[in-house]
Amino acid sequence: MELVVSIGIGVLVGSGVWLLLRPRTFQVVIGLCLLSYAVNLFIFSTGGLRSGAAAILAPGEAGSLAQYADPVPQALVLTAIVIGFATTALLLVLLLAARGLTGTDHVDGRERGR
Amino acid sequence: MTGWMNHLVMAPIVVPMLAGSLMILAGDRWRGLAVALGLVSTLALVVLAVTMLAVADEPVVRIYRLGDWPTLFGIVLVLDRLSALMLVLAAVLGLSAFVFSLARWHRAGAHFHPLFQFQLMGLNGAFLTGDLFNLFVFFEVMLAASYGMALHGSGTARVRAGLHYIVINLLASLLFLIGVSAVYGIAGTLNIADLAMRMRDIAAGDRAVLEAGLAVLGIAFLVKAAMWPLGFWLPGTYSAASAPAAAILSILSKVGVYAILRVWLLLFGAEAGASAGFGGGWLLVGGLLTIAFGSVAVLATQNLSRLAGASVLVSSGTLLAAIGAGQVSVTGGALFYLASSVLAIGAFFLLIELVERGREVGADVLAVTREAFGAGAEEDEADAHEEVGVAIPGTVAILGSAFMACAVLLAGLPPLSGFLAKFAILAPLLGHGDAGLPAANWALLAALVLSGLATVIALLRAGIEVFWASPAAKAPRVGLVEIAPVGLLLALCVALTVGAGPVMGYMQATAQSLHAPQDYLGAVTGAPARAPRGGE
Amino acid sequence: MTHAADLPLWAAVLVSLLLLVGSGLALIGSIGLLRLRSFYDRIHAPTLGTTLGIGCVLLASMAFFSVLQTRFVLHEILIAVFMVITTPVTLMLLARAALYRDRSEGSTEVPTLPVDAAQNERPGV
Amino acid sequence: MRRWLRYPLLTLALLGLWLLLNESVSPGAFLLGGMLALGGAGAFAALTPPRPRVRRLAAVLRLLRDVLVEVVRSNNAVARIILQPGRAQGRRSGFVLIPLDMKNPYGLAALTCILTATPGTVWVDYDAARSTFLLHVLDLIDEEAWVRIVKDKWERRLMEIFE
Amino acid sequence: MADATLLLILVGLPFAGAAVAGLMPTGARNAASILAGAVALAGLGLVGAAYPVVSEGGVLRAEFAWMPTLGLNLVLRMDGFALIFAGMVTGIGALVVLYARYYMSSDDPVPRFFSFLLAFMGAMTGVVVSGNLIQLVFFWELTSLFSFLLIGYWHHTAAARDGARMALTITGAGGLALFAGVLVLGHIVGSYDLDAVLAAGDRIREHPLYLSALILILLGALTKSAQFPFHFWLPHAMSAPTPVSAYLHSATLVKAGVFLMARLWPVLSGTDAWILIVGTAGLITLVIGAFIAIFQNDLKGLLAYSTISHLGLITLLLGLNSKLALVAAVFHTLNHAAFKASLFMAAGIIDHETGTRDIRRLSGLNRSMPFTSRLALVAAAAMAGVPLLNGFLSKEMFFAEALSAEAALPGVLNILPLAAMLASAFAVTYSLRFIHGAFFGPDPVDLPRQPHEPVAWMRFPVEILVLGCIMVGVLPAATIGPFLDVAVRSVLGDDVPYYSLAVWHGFNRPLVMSFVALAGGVLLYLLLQRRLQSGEDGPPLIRRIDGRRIFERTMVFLSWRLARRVEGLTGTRRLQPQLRLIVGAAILAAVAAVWLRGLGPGNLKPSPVDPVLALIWMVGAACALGAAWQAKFHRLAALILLGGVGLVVCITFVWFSAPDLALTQLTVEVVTTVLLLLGLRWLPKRLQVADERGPEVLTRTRRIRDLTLAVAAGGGMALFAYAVMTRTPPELLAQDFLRRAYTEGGGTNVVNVILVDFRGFDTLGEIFVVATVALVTYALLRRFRPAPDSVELPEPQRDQLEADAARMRDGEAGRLADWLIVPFTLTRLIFPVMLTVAVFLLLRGHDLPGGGFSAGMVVAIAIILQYMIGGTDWTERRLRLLPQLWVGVGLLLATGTGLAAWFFGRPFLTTYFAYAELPVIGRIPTASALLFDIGVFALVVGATLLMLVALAHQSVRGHRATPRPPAAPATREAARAAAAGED
Amino acid sequence: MSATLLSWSVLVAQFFLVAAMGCAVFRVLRGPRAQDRVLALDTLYVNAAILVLVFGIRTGVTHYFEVALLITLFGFVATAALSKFLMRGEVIE
Ligand code: NA
Ligand code: NA
Repeated sequence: MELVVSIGIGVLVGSGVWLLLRPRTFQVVIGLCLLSYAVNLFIFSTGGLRSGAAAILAPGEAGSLAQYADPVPQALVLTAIVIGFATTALLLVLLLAARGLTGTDHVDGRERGR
Repeated sequence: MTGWMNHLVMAPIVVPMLAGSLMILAGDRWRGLAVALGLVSTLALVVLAVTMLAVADEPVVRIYRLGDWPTLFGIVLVLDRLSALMLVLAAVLGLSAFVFSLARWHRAGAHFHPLFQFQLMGLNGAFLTGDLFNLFVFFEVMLAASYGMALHGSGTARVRAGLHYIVINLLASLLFLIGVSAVYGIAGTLNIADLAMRMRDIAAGDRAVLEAGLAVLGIAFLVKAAMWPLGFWLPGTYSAASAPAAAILSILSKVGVYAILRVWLLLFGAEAGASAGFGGGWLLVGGLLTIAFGSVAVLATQNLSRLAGASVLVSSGTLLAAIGAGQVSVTGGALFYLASSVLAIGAFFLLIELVERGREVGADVLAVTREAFGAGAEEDEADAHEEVGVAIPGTVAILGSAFMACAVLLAGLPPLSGFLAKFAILAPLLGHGDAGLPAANWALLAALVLSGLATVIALLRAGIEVFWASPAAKAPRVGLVEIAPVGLLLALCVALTVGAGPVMGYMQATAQSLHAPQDYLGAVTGAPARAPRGGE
Repeated sequence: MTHAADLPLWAAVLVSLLLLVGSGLALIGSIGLLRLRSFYDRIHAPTLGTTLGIGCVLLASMAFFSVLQTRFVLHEILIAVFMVITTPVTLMLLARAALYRDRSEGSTEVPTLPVDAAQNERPGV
Repeated sequence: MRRWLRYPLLTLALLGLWLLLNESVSPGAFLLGGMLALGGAGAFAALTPPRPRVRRLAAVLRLLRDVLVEVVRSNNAVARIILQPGRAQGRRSGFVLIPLDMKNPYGLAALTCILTATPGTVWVDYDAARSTFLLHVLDLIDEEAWVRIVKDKWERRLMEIFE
Repeated sequence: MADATLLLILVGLPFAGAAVAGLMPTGARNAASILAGAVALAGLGLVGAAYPVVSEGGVLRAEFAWMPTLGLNLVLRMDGFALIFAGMVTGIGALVVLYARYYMSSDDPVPRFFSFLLAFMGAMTGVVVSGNLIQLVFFWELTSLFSFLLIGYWHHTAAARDGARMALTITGAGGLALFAGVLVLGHIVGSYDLDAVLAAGDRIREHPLYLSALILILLGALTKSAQFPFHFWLPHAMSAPTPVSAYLHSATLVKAGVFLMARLWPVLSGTDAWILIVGTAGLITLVIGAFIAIFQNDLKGLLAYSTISHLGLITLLLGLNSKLALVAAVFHTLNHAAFKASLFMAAGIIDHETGTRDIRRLSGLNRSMPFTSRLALVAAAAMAGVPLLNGFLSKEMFFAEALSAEAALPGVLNILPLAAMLASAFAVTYSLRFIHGAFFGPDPVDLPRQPHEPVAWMRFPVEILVLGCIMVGVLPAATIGPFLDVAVRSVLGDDVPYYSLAVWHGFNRPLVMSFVALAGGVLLYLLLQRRLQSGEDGPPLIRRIDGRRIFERTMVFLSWRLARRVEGLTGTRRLQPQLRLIVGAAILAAVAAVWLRGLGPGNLKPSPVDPVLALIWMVGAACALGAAWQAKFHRLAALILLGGVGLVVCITFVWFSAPDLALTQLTVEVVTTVLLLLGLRWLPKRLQVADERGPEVLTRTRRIRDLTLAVAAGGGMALFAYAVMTRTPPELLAQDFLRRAYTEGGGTNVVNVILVDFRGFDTLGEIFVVATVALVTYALLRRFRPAPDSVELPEPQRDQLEADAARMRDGEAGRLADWLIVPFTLTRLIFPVMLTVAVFLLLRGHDLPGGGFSAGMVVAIAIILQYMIGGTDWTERRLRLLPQLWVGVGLLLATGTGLAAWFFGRPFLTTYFAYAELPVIGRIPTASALLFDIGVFALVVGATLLMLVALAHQSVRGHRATPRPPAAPATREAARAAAAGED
Repeated sequence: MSATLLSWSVLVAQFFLVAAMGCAVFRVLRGPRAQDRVLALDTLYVNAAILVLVFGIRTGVTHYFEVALLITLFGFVATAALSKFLMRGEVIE
């Protein structure tokens, strides 16, 4: 399973980096979204991949790693997702503002060579 | 440390937190309330920070266990000399920028006040936290607010630069996350001190992965610290920002430096086993290259704001190189330099706006957008153009003196602290000996001297252009609330110069505890466990 | 699937059947998405999945958990209800969007707008 | 309070939703669920919806049964069309413009749900001025037949319930 | 008076005076000059007070801690050498103040002038009494700074600005070199204390870094003293007011370099390097300066080059490696100060009275200003080395040294006596030119002003100085003798060689040389006179070598063109290269780290591949690659594919036991999609244009490079992720979290307990991030201005409006409400359902998947759905949302929950939980964490709405601004009315 | 026996559903028109919801139910927004 998820992360990072390096703002936004998915998965995976072991305890129980998946990376991912969402929103609005003020959707606010 | 004193460590985060939240409720409609709250908060932060500086200047490292959880389990705040120092700098800069903004900038866009408070909160949190992931969170708070600061007032230049700033920082944040989670995956902890304790015992096969993660983390820090070639975003962003925003932003790049100081010295100190000294050479070389590039950038511009931005690069490079040298006393000097350059650059950014106001380039300062919709101006823009301040007598002379002081500070010339700061780095670096000097020391010596020269040349050119060459420039209208913060910051530089001895003593003590962090590690990892509590 | 070991065989057969039918329908629907030639044909295909497809799987889930936990597990009904009230919104908007896009491009495949009689009588418009 | 009680059916449905979500029929769940349902109905009321009137619950149940049957039947039919391309050669799909007598929005909504839930038919457009709606049918044998099916099988019964 | 007090006052008083003068009103000419004069005289008095001790061989010394740990203390130290310099600084300072009082026009802001002058005086005094080399550098740079201000005093003229800038650039740069040199010296000696350094001569000269230190220090000294090749700044500094020239460029500033070389002479001299550098520089400067001086048409220019030459003479003496030469150097320093200051003042008087300084225009002033003429004559004679004047004596010593040094010197310097004689002859020539040109000959014609004698007080300083020249020249041993002795003794210690300050040493070779030089000089003047009177400015042969032009060109090239070029090459302002660098750096950093250690296998066995998940990820990969492929021209497709990726990620979270993540991911997914769609409305339609980009080859290269980077990043990250996943540390923090979650955190959903309790501080920070971003977004959108091509209604809407207009009668109900009836009805029904689900997720979060964040997102989605279907106006007429209130309340609730712990004496965010028994309902958990989570919930609702609604409002603004198609003016309004009228 | 039967049928069902997702993604990639892509995304959402339900049966854990619930209740908002965008050129008017 680790292999599948690693390759998945790799593909997301590759696509994300490719888009990140494109000149159009929208491409960059999509690229950052892909990268942020990849990073979220990566954070998530650092605790190990376990199926059917959601860290939801039976009431009154003191859990242990033998039964449950590592909850820490999950908590970290949640924070990362939220922050990623917020900043994506900001970037989007900013690129709209940039497009409005500069008249172009090039990341540099001017077409190349102009 | 009992009772209310106990919560002192937390206060620099809570105060702006509350103030900012209340300001949101007040909205832009009751701006007077927001101003009052802001004043109370920024003043309180200065008082708190100074108190904490006093408290921190002893071997005891104070920790604050959030949620009353044991230290290695929950998140801890740690107050040591370094964090206290950074708090003071942030608070002073915050107060200055805030007061400055009251003249007119705070009305140049929506929600300036809460954003400003959150900026301070993010900074303070980043300086206090002892947890790597929490550091990420506060970096984000700080960055999110800094986006607002950088974009405050809007306008083409800001938006264009802001876009770069945000994209680059988003990428850097992702790198940060990759690094932090790799640390958790390999070392199983997020507490920096705990991680430092575990560094020695990392299995040989895992060490490569951990170090790779930390290297990626380091890249994230270095992007914020604007090391060459990762910091090209900085001059553009800072120069496009409004004056108070740029002033407060100027400490942001130092947060990257702070993070490196804190994390790098803790994790890769002598205790780190096989990892000791990891990447130090890169810091040194990178720092030198940053100084070189910053100096070139200083020379290559005639725009004062951009020049100031380039000076930030120089100062970042100086700090990185000095830290990379890996000697206790050089680090002490670097800390002195840090304090001096933060104050100086802050003052300079504020000053630039006042200086340029007299030159009629201030016409586009507010960069108010044309209403394309034809729906008429938004209400907060109505008063944006009003003249601020009165032509106080001798304004030009005051501005000129302040400019001179800033120039002297940035170039590292006497008589102000900039000179002492460079000396404080170089003297221990060169040390005393019968043999020659290593090439790296020569390089740093040359870099500091030549960057000073570059700054002299550039500022001379700019200053003469602004103050001497313009035909009978009409005195800019400058409010007292605008010049006073500049004065405050410069006065602190004077204080640094006069009180260099005690200040340097503090810095050396800080450097010593950074390089031999037993107090820190002991306080964090050996703190008393949580008393039983809770329900049933 | 150790947790399913105590399931009575009849339940296992029932659940298996429902699962296969449900997912099979969903698959057929998606295949339809590929095979049908025009958009207006394709728009019908996924409905297999959104109706009986998901319905069967929901039944399977209800049966499975009810038997496994020896209590009535009914909350799957909610999904069915939600599917029924949300799908029309999407499909309507989508179909109408397609219709307008095709119309404005002058496609002959779609009916033109019925023009108001009164409007027609007025000359010069 | 009166505003909240204007939609008793919705309130009940929301209570049911709450109980199903919590999988509990404890008094606590009822109490909290009831309060939430009232609040939900209030929120609904804030959107100023037209007043729904549902009569003849028995008719509703019968209708539901017929819809279920129809769903299964048309699932089968459409699955065949997809899987047997040979048979589809003679198949013709197309639009049917259907005149409606029903005006009640809830009735219309229910009609849409039914038509959407039965594979092979999709509600495309509605013209309030002419009271017609446009239907797309996957297997269009006879336009008139479709008009009749919709009007007799569904519209009439929905009008009984909602108008 | 105690040493410390005396020295502190000596140094501090001028600065204090400067501050006071600086605060005086612009017109306070008298007050300022009285103050300045008083300060200078007081300084002179203090120097005099120190004399008794110093003359006995004593040293006044005071030390104040400054940065003691780094060996930098404020050490004030006055020995004989410092004393005569201090005396010169204050004494000539007092005379200059007096002179300036009458020289400066009342139109100038004179207090500022005196303020700078006093500050300079302080700095100069600081230099000479520094007992610590770093401190010396400190004052040294201050002299550069204040001289800059003084030179640029008349900054309305370009010459003053350029001169000032050049002076500061050169001397400032030299000062920085000196700083470096002193640091290296400190490395060698282990101390910056002057006494320690002076005691470590052998150690210094034998140290491998001696040469480095020497060169750096000499760079400082030679630039300051305007030695070749750094001499060119000095003539341009003549654009300063003449009192400044008299003070800085004869007596003080330029003497600082000489002072430093003499000060460090005992430890630095005596090596070949010293002789070569100092001697050569001095020799060349001596000759060239004198030669150029002859051809200056400006009186001050002539004096400036003469100063350069004399400084060269002194430098040469210092470079001769002989103690007697040092004595001569010190002696000549004093002499030169006296006659040069007086000459400058005389030149100033001429300028002041006639309005010009051009020797060619001046003539016969002897008649109109006889007194000044006599004074200048004497001073010039001293400068030319005429017997019975002070200049003669030191020149005589110089000749003697030149002769005796001859044999011991390296090759270049062997022409020394000849060069000395030549330079002396030149000196005679230019002195003659000065006097003869200005004072003799026919009456002047066409002068700007009618010349007459200046006021007596303006002449008084000149008189004093000239008197000094004569006194020393006639009675050297009685007048200057003791002082010179004290000075020399403090440099050389008890090892002072015998020297005689007699006027007559018999008929010897130096005397012959003097007379030859005098005769030669006169002859040369006679030969050149005609040429000079009409000639153009500047010397023959080397006129083309204009130091200033070279300097300016070099500066422009180095500090501007080259810098810009280098910045362009080593930096970028474009985003893509920056991102490339960051990604590349991250990859390199990680690869380097792994490379150094080597990577072994992990300690976890990878679990077997589940084919279903592998297939799901094939779908996910297809989506990701598709998105990368489509994002340029098919944005909507890319957005949809992004949704596909999100879904696959969500399923992966489900697969690996993270229901909370899946829920959150899903809601975020939806909101992001809506958000991006809202944004797409304002982006231009992007159509494929064939030649949009540059040449095909370039494009392909760029793409291949980016592709390589992308593949490297992807591959690297995959490997890295695999490496981390297959490793687990022996003790994981998680173990504790699982163990305590229920017993101490009071919740069974461990992830949620971590979020709201164990690591609640992260969450608190996170919601502040969200709030901040929402505020920023809002602020940015307040100023939003769409691109012109996006202002009007989107194309589909225009089409539909036209179509509707074409087929409808005017005023008939529009179509918007019609066709939306069904979705309208359904989405309104869904609204309370979604809210209920939100509450459900919120309340159960602590125990089961859910929580404040996903609940908040659900509410936001529910409201956005109403916006989508009902439109902005419709929705906002019905729902009063007040997103900012939600944000504020949310933040306060979360923060307040944290603060509440303070009232129980617990740290911030300490949670409390208990089970409460309630009638009917039974036992329910009450945890403060729930309150915190509600804060999160409120914040998320508010922030999300704030962003989305602010964005949506742009469309409303757009609609208001867009003129409708003329055929259907009322259609949309009617539609809205119809929609609203359904109530 | 029950376990074997169920595990096979769950496996087959999952394969069906992933294949269905594959078909949908193919349609997203292929287009040809935007409406096809949106329709395919809607299908993708539904298939994913079913997959999550089946996964619930596979693991015997009910925690994933809410995920499926949310997909059906909220996934449609995304596709509705996309459709609205197609139709009107803007999502919120
Ligand atoms: Na791991
Ligand atoms: Na249907």
